[in-house]
Amino acid sequence: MIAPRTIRSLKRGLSRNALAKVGIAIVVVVLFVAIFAPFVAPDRPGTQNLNESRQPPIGFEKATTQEVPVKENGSVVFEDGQIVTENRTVYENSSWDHPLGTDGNGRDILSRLIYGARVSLLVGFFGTGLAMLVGVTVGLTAGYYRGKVDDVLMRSADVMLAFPSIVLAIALIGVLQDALEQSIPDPFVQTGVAPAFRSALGLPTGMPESTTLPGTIIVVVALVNWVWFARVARGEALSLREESYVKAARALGANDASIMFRHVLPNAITPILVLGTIQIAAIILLESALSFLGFSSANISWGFDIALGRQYQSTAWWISAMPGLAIVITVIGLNLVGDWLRDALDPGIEGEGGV
Amino acid sequence: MPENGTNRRGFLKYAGGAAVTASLAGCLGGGDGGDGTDTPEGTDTDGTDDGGGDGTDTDDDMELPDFPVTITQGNMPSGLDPHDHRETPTDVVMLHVYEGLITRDAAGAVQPALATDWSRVEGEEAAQFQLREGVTFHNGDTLVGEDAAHSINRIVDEEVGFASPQSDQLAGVTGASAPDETTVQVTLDGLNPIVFSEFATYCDIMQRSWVEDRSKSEIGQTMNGTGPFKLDSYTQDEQVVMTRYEDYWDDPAEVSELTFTSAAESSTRVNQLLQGETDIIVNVPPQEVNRVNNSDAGSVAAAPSTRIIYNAMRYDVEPFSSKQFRQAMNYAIDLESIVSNVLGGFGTQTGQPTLPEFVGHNDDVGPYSYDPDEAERLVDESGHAGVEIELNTPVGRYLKDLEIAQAVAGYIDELPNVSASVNQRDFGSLVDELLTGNIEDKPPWYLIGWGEATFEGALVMTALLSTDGALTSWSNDEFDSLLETAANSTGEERIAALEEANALANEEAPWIFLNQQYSVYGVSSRVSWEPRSDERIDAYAMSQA
Amino acid sequence: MSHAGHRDDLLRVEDLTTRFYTEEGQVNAVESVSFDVRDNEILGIVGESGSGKSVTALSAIDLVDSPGKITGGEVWLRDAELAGEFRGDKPEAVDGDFVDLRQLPTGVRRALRGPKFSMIFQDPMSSFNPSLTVGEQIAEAVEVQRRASANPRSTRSRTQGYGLGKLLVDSVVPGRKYTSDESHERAIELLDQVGIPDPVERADEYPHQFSGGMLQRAMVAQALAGEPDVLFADEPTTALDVTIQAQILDLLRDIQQEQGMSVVLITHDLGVIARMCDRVGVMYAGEVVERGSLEAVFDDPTHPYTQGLLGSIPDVDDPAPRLEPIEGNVPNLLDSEMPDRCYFADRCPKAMEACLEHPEERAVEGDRRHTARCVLADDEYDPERALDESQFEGGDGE
Amino acid sequence: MSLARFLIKRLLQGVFVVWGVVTIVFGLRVIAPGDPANVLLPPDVGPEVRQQVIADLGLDQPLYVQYWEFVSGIALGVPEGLFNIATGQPVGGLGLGTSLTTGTSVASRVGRSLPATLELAIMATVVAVVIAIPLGVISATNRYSVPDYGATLFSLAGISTPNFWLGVMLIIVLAVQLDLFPTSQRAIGIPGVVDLLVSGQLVAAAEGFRTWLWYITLPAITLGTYFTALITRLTRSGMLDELGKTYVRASRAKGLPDALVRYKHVLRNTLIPIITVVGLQLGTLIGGAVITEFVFDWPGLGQVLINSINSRDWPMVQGSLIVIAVGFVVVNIVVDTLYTLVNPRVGFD
Amino acid sequence: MSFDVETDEVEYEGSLVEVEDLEKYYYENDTLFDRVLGREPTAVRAVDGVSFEVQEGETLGLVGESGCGKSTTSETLLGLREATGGSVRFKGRDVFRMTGSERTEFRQDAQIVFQDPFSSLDPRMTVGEIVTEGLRIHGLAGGEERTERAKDLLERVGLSARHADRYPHEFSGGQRQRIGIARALALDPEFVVLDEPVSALDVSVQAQVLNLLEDLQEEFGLTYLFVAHDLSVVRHISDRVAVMYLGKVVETGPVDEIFENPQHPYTQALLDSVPRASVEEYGRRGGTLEGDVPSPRNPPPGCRFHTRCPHARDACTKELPPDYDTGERHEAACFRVDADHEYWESEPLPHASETGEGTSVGGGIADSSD
Repeated sequence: MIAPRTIRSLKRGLSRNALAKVGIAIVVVVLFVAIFAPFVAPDRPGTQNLNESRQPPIGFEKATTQEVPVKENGSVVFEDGQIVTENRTVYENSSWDHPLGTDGNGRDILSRLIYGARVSLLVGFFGTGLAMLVGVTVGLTAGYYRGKVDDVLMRSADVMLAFPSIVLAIALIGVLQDALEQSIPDPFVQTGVAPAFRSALGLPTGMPESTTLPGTIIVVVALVNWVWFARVARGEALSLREESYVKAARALGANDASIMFRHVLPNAITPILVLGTIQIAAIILLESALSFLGFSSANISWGFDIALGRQYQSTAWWISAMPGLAIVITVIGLNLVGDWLRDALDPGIEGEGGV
Repeated sequence: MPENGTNRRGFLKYAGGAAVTASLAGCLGGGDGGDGTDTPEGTDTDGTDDGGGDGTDTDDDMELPDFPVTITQGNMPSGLDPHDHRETPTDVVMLHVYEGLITRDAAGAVQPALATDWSRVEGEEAAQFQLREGVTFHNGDTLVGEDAAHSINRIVDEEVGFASPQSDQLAGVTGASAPDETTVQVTLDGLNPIVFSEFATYCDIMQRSWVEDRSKSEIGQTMNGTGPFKLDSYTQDEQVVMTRYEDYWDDPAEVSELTFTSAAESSTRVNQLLQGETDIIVNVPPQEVNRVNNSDAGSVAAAPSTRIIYNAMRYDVEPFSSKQFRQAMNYAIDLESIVSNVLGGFGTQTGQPTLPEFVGHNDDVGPYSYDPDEAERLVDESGHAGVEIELNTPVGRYLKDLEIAQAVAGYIDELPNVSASVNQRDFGSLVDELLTGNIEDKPPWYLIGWGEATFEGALVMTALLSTDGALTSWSNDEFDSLLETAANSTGEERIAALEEANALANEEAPWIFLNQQYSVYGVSSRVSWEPRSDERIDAYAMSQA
Repeated sequence: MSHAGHRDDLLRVEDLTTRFYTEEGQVNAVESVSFDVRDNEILGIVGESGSGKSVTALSAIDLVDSPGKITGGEVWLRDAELAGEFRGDKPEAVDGDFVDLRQLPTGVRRALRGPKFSMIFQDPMSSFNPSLTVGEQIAEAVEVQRRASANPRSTRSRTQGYGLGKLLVDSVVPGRKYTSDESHERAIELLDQVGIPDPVERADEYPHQFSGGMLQRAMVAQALAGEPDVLFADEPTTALDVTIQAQILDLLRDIQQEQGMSVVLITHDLGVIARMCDRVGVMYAGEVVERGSLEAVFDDPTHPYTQGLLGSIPDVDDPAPRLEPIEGNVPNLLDSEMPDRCYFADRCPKAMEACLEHPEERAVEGDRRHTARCVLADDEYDPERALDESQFEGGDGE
Repeated sequence: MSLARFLIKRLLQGVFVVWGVVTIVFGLRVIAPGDPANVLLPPDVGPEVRQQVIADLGLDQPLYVQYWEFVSGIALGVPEGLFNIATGQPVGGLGLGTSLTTGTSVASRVGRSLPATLELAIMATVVAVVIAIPLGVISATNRYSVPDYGATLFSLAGISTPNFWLGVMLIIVLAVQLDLFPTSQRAIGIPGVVDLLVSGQLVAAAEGFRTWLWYITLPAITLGTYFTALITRLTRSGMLDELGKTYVRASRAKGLPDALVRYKHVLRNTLIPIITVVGLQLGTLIGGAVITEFVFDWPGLGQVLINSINSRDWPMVQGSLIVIAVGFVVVNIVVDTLYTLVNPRVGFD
Repeated sequence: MSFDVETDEVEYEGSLVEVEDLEKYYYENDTLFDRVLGREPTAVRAVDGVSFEVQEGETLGLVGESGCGKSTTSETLLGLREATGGSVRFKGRDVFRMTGSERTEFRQDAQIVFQDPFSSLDPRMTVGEIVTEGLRIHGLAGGEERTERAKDLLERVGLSARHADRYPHEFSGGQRQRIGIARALALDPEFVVLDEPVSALDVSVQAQVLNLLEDLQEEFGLTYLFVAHDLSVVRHISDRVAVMYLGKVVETGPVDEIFENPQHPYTQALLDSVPRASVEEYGRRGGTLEGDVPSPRNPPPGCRFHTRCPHARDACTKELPPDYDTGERHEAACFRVDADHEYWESEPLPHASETGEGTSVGGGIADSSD
């Protein structure tokens, strides 16, 4: 249902906007990496190697002399209640096995980022989709029927807006717990394509057979963010219902449902999709914040890995830094695409939505 | 205290019938928040004689030094009512102001405190305490028997006070009365063999009139005890400031001003220590130990605690109903590497439910070895190959709990025929499930830590592994009967039964045996202090370095 | 090009060309347009939408914004003082009392807006700043002229000593304002002059509190603040109802006569032209296709477009049974789609083979005061030489 | 419509929203799993004690009674909150009840943490406005210049960076590595400084202020960055929009200098709609404050909320939610009023 | 206008469309909170008791300035807006009380063409879909047949059949208006409301569309209600004319009567104001009316026009003038028509030369949102 004119203005927007190309490239790369994670990840995201923990990324190798506890049988030794220590040269080696280093359990950060992209994007897309579904339904209904329906629906939206989204999300997670967690099988692994590919290249095999879909988070971010869609959809419906072609359809005898689906929704879709792009970014940020605060049930998530890295902030900065960079780059990409769509299609929704 | 300077050297194998019922929060490790843990101290090391400040023998006439100390825990006290909490951080604050009738030393031995003498009343189901004379509350009033009796009643009798969360800590105590100014008589509901052990752990004494003049919430905001420090100011969730109580019945403390603050984030605490903003911090994470030790600001002091970290596997659900599978889980993990790398050496590997310092530990039973091939074989043998399992773990309650859980799941996931993942849980909801008393409510596989301040292995096993245990995940007739035997016997026989039970537990592997947790403190170089064994940071025992 | 025009010429625009560089491509909005404005007259420029009439006005007073750009032409203004000033520095920009504004520095050009030129726009509501009072906005226009006459040099700088810092100081320090009380009083006078009742009160009202007609009056008042020599009125009544339109047209005429100024009236409405204008230029596709006196253009239209335009209008006094419209649609002005031939040829009922060549402006039957860009200016339509459809290369017109 | 009527109408709407908020918050507790008695009670108490506690909490009442008590408690500030644990002691103030974990008044707890959050939010807003508006103006008026590209990139990065990560990175670089700022926590705030000033202790006040600033710098930057980026963006695009309007051309036609047009006309009209966007986005700011407080261990409402959710202290959760939402509603009323006052286009309708 | 329509339900005879006392009020300040505050909602009297009839085969021109309610009238009489009072009878049946099947029939019989050629076509539908939408809604033709019909219709309105697959934005304003006309014709209606169908078009294109409309009327025997503000267009196309001012019809009559013998001062002023495109027009002053149209929120009492009327007298402020017959089917609502009216005795209003009257809220800016 994309009008050729829309495509033309999109192309035009792209040709004069170098940043939009960067944004599309970022989104494409992140999508590719997330979808084909079992092929591109250098290592299994969960594979630990406690002896290789906290390896720095390439380019950050160093050796320092440190006072470290002496260990026997893996445990520290006490002498007169004091820990026995010795001065030792500590090597922080990096290796191409772990180009972005390893985390506290010796897991490959790059592989975790790649699998983390899956969670972020799944939540981003499904959460946005759900929010869109709810918000657009409510918004179109309110805007089309106006009057009391509008009053009731929009006043409820006001109430939702009275909660900062992260606050409401936290409260809702407190209520829902992780009741809605889903495990999605990874088709590439299940069908054996990815393992065959990996063993052919000599990469470690045994990639996870499924991805955890944090259903609670998806529902919660949708419950928190539908309002933005409702506002935009309502605004569109309010103005579209006054368009002459809608009146003409009514004069031809079309009923409300048919007008909504044939005329109002298709013409409201552009701003909704533009908002959707921006909302994916916002929801990815929200998801990462919730994971960071420990409210997500996903095992691998950028926000969660940042939180894991915090305790190493004085010794292994990269554990926190890398997932954050992944978020920033992905969100920048999505925002650039959103800007491009908005500039090209001019739906006039500046300043809607947000984290 | 000088009257009963006890031997604090060595680790007392305390074998009495002390059965301090585990507290919910204290034992599962509640109340510490953040990544911190709530690590009781265990003095397996030789404590020094002046641990309690009793060794300083200060002259009363001596000018008292100006020596302010700040202690930073993971959490602030939930309130200041000594009878209305179940958390270690709150207890640590309380013990400086309120005292019990009797107390424990670092090794767990019962010592006199406000009572100088205690005994059972012959022929009656009662016990009697003789109060120390000349003890004054911080408001200047003298301690009398009525105060102590009221305090006991306030805990055990809902009518007198409120539904104190500590009432079960004085289980078997039905009430108290004060026959005279210096005597307190406690009535029991039977021949309670552990009554003094109970009183040595809980039962802070408050002034009756002071309590009765105040509302519940006022009591939660201010303090009036007999301890070596008196409250100066309290800002909820921010800080508690105390000053030395110069009329303390014992020598006044060397510490002149004592401030409690909190920082949930371990690195925050370390930074505060290094920047000289605080003097004692709890739970230094292993990766920060070097940073502390390499600095001039302070050093790390550590002690094994009485807490054991384990993974329970519910015996009534597949695949954990299979002994082979449970054993396989133990073989699958490289516990030594976990202790060494994840915990930075701050932990001891375990292979049985009883810690080495505890009564009933079987010295012949060691940890499982790391043998992934054997594990794979056993999984195949169990018939559960290909199973997917999920480890439920709290986050930030125990030292590196999540990292341990991830490491465990990571190792098991390495097995070609098992896949494992970690499910982070909100501590509150996890504990809810564990505490329903109904095994079906528990998750099939979870990580939890259990602290037992009594050094009594039997209590650990009864609570966690016996068929009727409050938090059990296992049921084994042979094991139950061994515990039964131990409960009805004493001495060598009892110990033998317990050791046998431990061996059986090792063989049957109801848990994945993990580590004994260590308490790791950061201590400023201006403070001289030894970690104690009983979760307590006792500022009275601190001196200027 | 000879500059010898009419002796009353005040402004002579010659070959003015303006292009817009849009995403669709280059738009030839104004294509080599020439016209002259005489003292104390109303010149009409008429054309359909997209004919380039508004851009022509904007180009003449140098108000074309990006992506538009004036790419050629000369704008000669009669101003002895300026001519004297630049005769030494820029002799090529001076011709007698006339100066070519296009060759003068930007600062000078801008300084002419107000005292020499002024402009009123189609939609008064969007032409006023919605968040300032009408009086304040008119007073600003007065103030800037007062300051200009007090210090002519500074008016030619970019900021005229006015920046963010000054704005902050003015808004923070009490009693400091850009506009003086004198300017405010003058603004009220102006409002009174354009027939706004209660000018003292209305000066303190905001644009949204005015009706469209009143606001257009205020717009006229604002345009008069600098006592301009030439007032460009761009569709000043299009947004108004017919009874209000009549009021504004009367006002414009009164003001023009009182002030003795010249007005360039741009409109699509031939009736408005007929009522107001002494001379007329008809624009089509960016060009002036015909110009001359009102009588010459209305009674003796030469260009088939002018003829068609006049034939398309239903007459309110005489309902003709059938209108005679111009077939086809108004072309867009994309450079890539502009043919080399006469732009009107594909709609023209009298197109001839000669029209395949783009026509120059020609005097109609030798009368230099009546010109048309059409071969018919000095030729007769001959069906023998008519263009047939096949000679247009793909001119679909849709 | 007069200002008073406008305010009354707006307040009525606010009351309605607050009622909705209270209802949602009540609903959250109702559908929340887990038994509040579990939070209060040790595991081994008998069923009769448990029943008693449940009765004391009012949880055995029909839902509508609970709802009524909850709402009326908040509306009328009745002395006995719904969650009145066994003390029988009245809890004054707002009827937000009593904490399950500490037994103290939720209202006072929440009230005490409010200043810390406000302080942080206000500082962040000040930082944002002071930086963003000049940046946006420079960017818009010098299009395609180096400062414009710089500001555009900054604002893009700013709205794309999760503030918790920014906070962690600031701590790692500025606090841990360079040791320029404390890693976390709050110094006694401005009120303390004011106290010192009032008592005439100028040196101490200056020192107090320095310490306060030292502590608040990183959290304020962390919280303010998104906002700064957003306002920069809005200012830039708003100015560009506004510059294309007819009145700008009309102003130039009447001879006004560019600078006057740009600052007196355009900037003013740009900032007016930004006020409403900023008002809407204050929710983001408050939400951001929750995370920032978590990262910096800042003793504000966010900490109370997160801690109480973790400890399942529902009265506290409810109390902090209500206070946050009400605060947001109040701020929005203020912003709306301000908008109406500075924008002559809209009357108080 | 004095109607002699029987109040009884009659068989359809006489006029095709009969509008009687049609009212459309909008209410402002009507939210819940306003009611809580006890505030009276403000009624905007867009259409305030309008009566006229359209006879089969004729074109009735409905003319007036912006905001007079002419477009609202046309949309309300088609049931596109809910009337707040009065009735509309189409073929004798009350439009507002139609049964389902009657309504379906009405929807086929009565159509509308809108002013704005850009907003009247759904940009996401092809021209073919747009034109045949009515057929689809009423299930009147299958896929193939519809396509054929679309092509026929397009050719009939002067477009090409190959345009059916294109989108509206590919067309110019005039062509789009033709598409809108084709859509209205698809259901073979009897009555078409033309709501300012040419006011957005350039004059050269406007003439094409007017010619087309005339051709179609002849070919299909259509009845038109032609709404416009442009008097010359109305004169050109109408058989009869109704002039509206501020929600009321002030004068109706045959087109030549209205234009050559206007009775109402407003009609006279309108005609005076129109600039004629001829040389004789030069220098003529047309501003006979002072001031602005008052706001429909607060219409003046008595004759709505008295605030601007050059002949207004005290009597005009007291009473609303009825419709006076002034000739054959020519009616005007002005006391001046009645030579015996007390109007002639009352004092002229002191309009003086003052404009404004402080009731300038409504304004004269042409907005089509009435």
